[in-house]
Amino acid sequence: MAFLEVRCLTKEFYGLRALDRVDFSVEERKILGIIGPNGAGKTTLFNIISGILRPTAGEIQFQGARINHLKPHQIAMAGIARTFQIVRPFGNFTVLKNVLVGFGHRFYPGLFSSAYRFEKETHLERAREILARVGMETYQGSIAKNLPLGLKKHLEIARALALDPSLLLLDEPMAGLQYEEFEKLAGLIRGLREEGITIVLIEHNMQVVMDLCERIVVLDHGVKIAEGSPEEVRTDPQVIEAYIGQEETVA
Amino acid sequence: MFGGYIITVAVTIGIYIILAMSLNIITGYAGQISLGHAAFWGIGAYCSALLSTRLGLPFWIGLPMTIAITALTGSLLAIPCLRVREDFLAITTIGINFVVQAVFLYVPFFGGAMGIGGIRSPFSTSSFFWITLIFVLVCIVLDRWLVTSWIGLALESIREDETAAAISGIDVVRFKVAAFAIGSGLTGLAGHLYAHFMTFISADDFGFPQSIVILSMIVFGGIGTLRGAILGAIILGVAPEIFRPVLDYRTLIYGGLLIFMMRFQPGGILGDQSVLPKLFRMVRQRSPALVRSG
Amino acid sequence: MIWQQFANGLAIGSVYALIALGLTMVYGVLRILHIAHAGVYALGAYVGLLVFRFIPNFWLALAITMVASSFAGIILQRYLYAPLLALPRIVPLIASIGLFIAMEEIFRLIAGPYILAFPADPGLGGIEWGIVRITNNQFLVFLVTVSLLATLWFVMSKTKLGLAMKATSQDLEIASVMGINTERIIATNFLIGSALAGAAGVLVGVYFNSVYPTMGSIPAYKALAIIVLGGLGSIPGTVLGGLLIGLGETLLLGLINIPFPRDALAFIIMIIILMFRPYGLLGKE
Amino acid sequence: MLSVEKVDVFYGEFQAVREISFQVQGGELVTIIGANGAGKSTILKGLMGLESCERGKITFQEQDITHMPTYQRARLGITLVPEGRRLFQDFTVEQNLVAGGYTRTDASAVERDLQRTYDLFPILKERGHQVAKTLSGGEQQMLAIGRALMASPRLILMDEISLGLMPKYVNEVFNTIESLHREGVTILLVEQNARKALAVADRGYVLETGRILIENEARGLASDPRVKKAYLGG
Repeated sequence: MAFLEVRCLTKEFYGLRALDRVDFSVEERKILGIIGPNGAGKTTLFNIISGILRPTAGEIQFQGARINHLKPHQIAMAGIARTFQIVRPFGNFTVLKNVLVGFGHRFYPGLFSSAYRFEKETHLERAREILARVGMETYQGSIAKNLPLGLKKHLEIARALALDPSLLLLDEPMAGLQYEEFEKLAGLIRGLREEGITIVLIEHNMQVVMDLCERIVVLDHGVKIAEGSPEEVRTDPQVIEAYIGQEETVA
Repeated sequence: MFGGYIITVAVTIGIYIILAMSLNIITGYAGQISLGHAAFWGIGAYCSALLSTRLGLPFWIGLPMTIAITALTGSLLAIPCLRVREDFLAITTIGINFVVQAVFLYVPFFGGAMGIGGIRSPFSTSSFFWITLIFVLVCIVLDRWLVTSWIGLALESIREDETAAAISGIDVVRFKVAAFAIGSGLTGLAGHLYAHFMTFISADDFGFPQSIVILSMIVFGGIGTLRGAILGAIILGVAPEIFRPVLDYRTLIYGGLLIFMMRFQPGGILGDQSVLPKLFRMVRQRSPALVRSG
Repeated sequence: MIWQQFANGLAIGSVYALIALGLTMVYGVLRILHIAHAGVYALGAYVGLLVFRFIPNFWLALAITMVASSFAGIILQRYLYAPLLALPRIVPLIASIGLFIAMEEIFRLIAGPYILAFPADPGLGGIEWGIVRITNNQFLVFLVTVSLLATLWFVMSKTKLGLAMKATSQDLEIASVMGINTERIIATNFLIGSALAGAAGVLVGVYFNSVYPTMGSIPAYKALAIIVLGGLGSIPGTVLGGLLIGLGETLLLGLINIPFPRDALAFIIMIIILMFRPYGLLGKE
Repeated sequence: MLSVEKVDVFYGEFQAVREISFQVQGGELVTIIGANGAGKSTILKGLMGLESCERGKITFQEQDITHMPTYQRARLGITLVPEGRRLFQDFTVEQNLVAGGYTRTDASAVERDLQRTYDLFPILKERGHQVAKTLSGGEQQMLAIGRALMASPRLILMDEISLGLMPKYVNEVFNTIESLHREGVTILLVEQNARKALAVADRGYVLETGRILIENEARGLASDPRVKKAYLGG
């Protein structure tokens, strides 16, 4: 049984198919890359897995249970965390408070536990640990909206990690970062996998995808056009066409 | 101890503080703009008045019942508000205000245009002042508890970004309803105090202009902060009394004040970005240095 | 009887539409709830009455009022709203409410709290048509609103200015890429909307033969219900919403005689419709 | 015709482009290629005045336009085919095209260009009275290009026009670009689809995280191993 299994997933907007019968699965403790040109439906796929959008048809199974009818917060509780392509931290919160929001998932559902103080030292301690994990322990008092883009992206990962996820969906974590930051973030992602978190990664930077992922799924116009190891995908003529256009036109 | 006039003003301001705090929970913390807050206040007051005059319930028994009923009605009225966002929400809440007021005015059960009179208060005017003061303090404690609890964190996350809050495990619908329930529960308290202090209420007391007054208080003081809600309620509560000598220009000054504030100090006088808190922070940062050098 | 109520409802509804149109136009380009619009409406009634007292000619009063109120609208846009656009939306909203309160007070202080008569007779005469009698004043309201709405329709759908206005409300940035001076278009929106509100003020003043400081209060909020009903920013939706509310109020109260205040009905209709269409009748997500 | 000297453009609070310099000569088809997030769209927005240039200088036909408002740039003859098309969704196809020719006063020339656009994209004529949002992705893209052409521009800025298009539409759109180029229209093309862009362009710039990495003739870039590496990591 695969850890996450997506079957025949279809999403239509106003009659247009953003996703067309997409199938794939992820094994536990693996990193799956999802690539494809703009408009291929990658972010839509994440929005469906995380419950923000409802699929038109198809099914998603997570650890053997069907999750495609759940609300976003229920999916988050089930252990699926995500980041956004266009970062959306809680702008007026401090960095530490952003992480605490994610950490609160174990207290929100209970009528009494949700009335407890969130600024307990044990909670703060755990939040600081998570910040240290993404290398942001010195920024805990900064207001999130004032951070540079690179740190906002790290902060989103920290907030996601506070959910104690077993599956992490990263939507273009490298976009907008400087080259120097790529290696650091790639190291972090590898480390998370070592700790037992399964990762699905949307990324445009090919170098990063090829280095990090065991398997890659290629989407184009909502259709899965290829799946395989980085080497297989890189030499796939359909992928080359979808990505940089037909070879022969350059003649 | 004080003159009757002063006490009346003080009790009114105390009730306004509770109202401003309750709206601050819905609009300031949870980010759900409500332009119909007076409706919830009215529900509290009418509920309290009916319990007192029809069932003859004493003050302290009517109080918890009023709070509970108002909180329940508030969360029911929040249901149409969950379907709509931003400006649609703002106007829907105006609509709720007009409809609720119309019900009070036209349904004979609520006394119609005559309102409800003869609500008996067990307290003298001056002890009412102390009771109001105690309730204000209790509300302040409650508010402090709320913002430091997981509920408060969830509400503020929803204000910042609903989607991001949802993927962080927050049940947005439940917490929005909770904000309306807590907020209108407090207006229930304010309504109970008001009904028993005035001993007579009518639908005119809870119209849309009152909602604007309450909203102006929290915007004036600095939306989303407790100190702003309190100070806004005090200033805008005292203002009409101060301007009493220029009675004719009172409302004009009030309107002008709102324009002036929004134009030049849109964060409110105690909002984080405004002059006074900045000055305060500056002084606090400098003063140790001054002490040392002196 | 029902046709008589129908005529009354249409007259009221078309005035509602006229007031709400300016509101929807402003919302369309700036996404601001311009409550003080109803202040411009009341201002129109007073200006019209003032002009009428000097020169008792209805049409001249109407024309001068429209010029004066459009002027007022542009001043509001330039000096009140323009500096507030980048701030949270509650800020221009409260400023607008503050301005509306202040305007009502100014009217009261200058003209007194009394109801002033506006006995203009445009010399049109009434019409009797079977059992339906359209009064002199109703006929006036129909004539003026229909011609104003027709003019607006012509400007919006047949002229380059209308094209630019619609383009600006759909995508301000891209409109400027097309060479449209979007700042001027925003000002034009205020100009037209305020002129319509001023005209509505004169019409209502004459229709009920009364002008008073708080005459804008009810229209201010009812117009909000109407534009939400129509789908915030949609011009045809607003006309539809105005007529629907005007007719709905008159028919429900006149025929069924439900024990409910006229002014809350608009909001009940609005809330019920919003439950099924959260973006209004002709609104878009 | 267009000269950009050491320009910095910010996108919100984030500096998307720094100290960027390049030129476009009259009649040229120049492309800027680079991965997502490299700052390509921001450059075009800066040229059009939709994002402000903090430093540097932009000249168009010997005129300094660095701080000119967008609509005045449009009146000088610059136009943009924006990313994501951004049609006036509630307008019909024809209204969109007419809006494109907003600044022009010569009605007969506008009518002529309308016919020319319809000749170029016959499908648009067929759909003339259909509302823009009901068009397919490819048709919308053609309409966006047509709308820009209606301004009879001296310089067209094209932003990611193959984005989200079916491959057959991609070919059609690029054929259109080539024929416009042959007619002498000056074009600055920003594209992720590097091969396609280089196949039609005269010259190209490769952008990487806000800086220009390489400048060369398009043919030279197409065979440059560094370009391939920047894209496919190999």
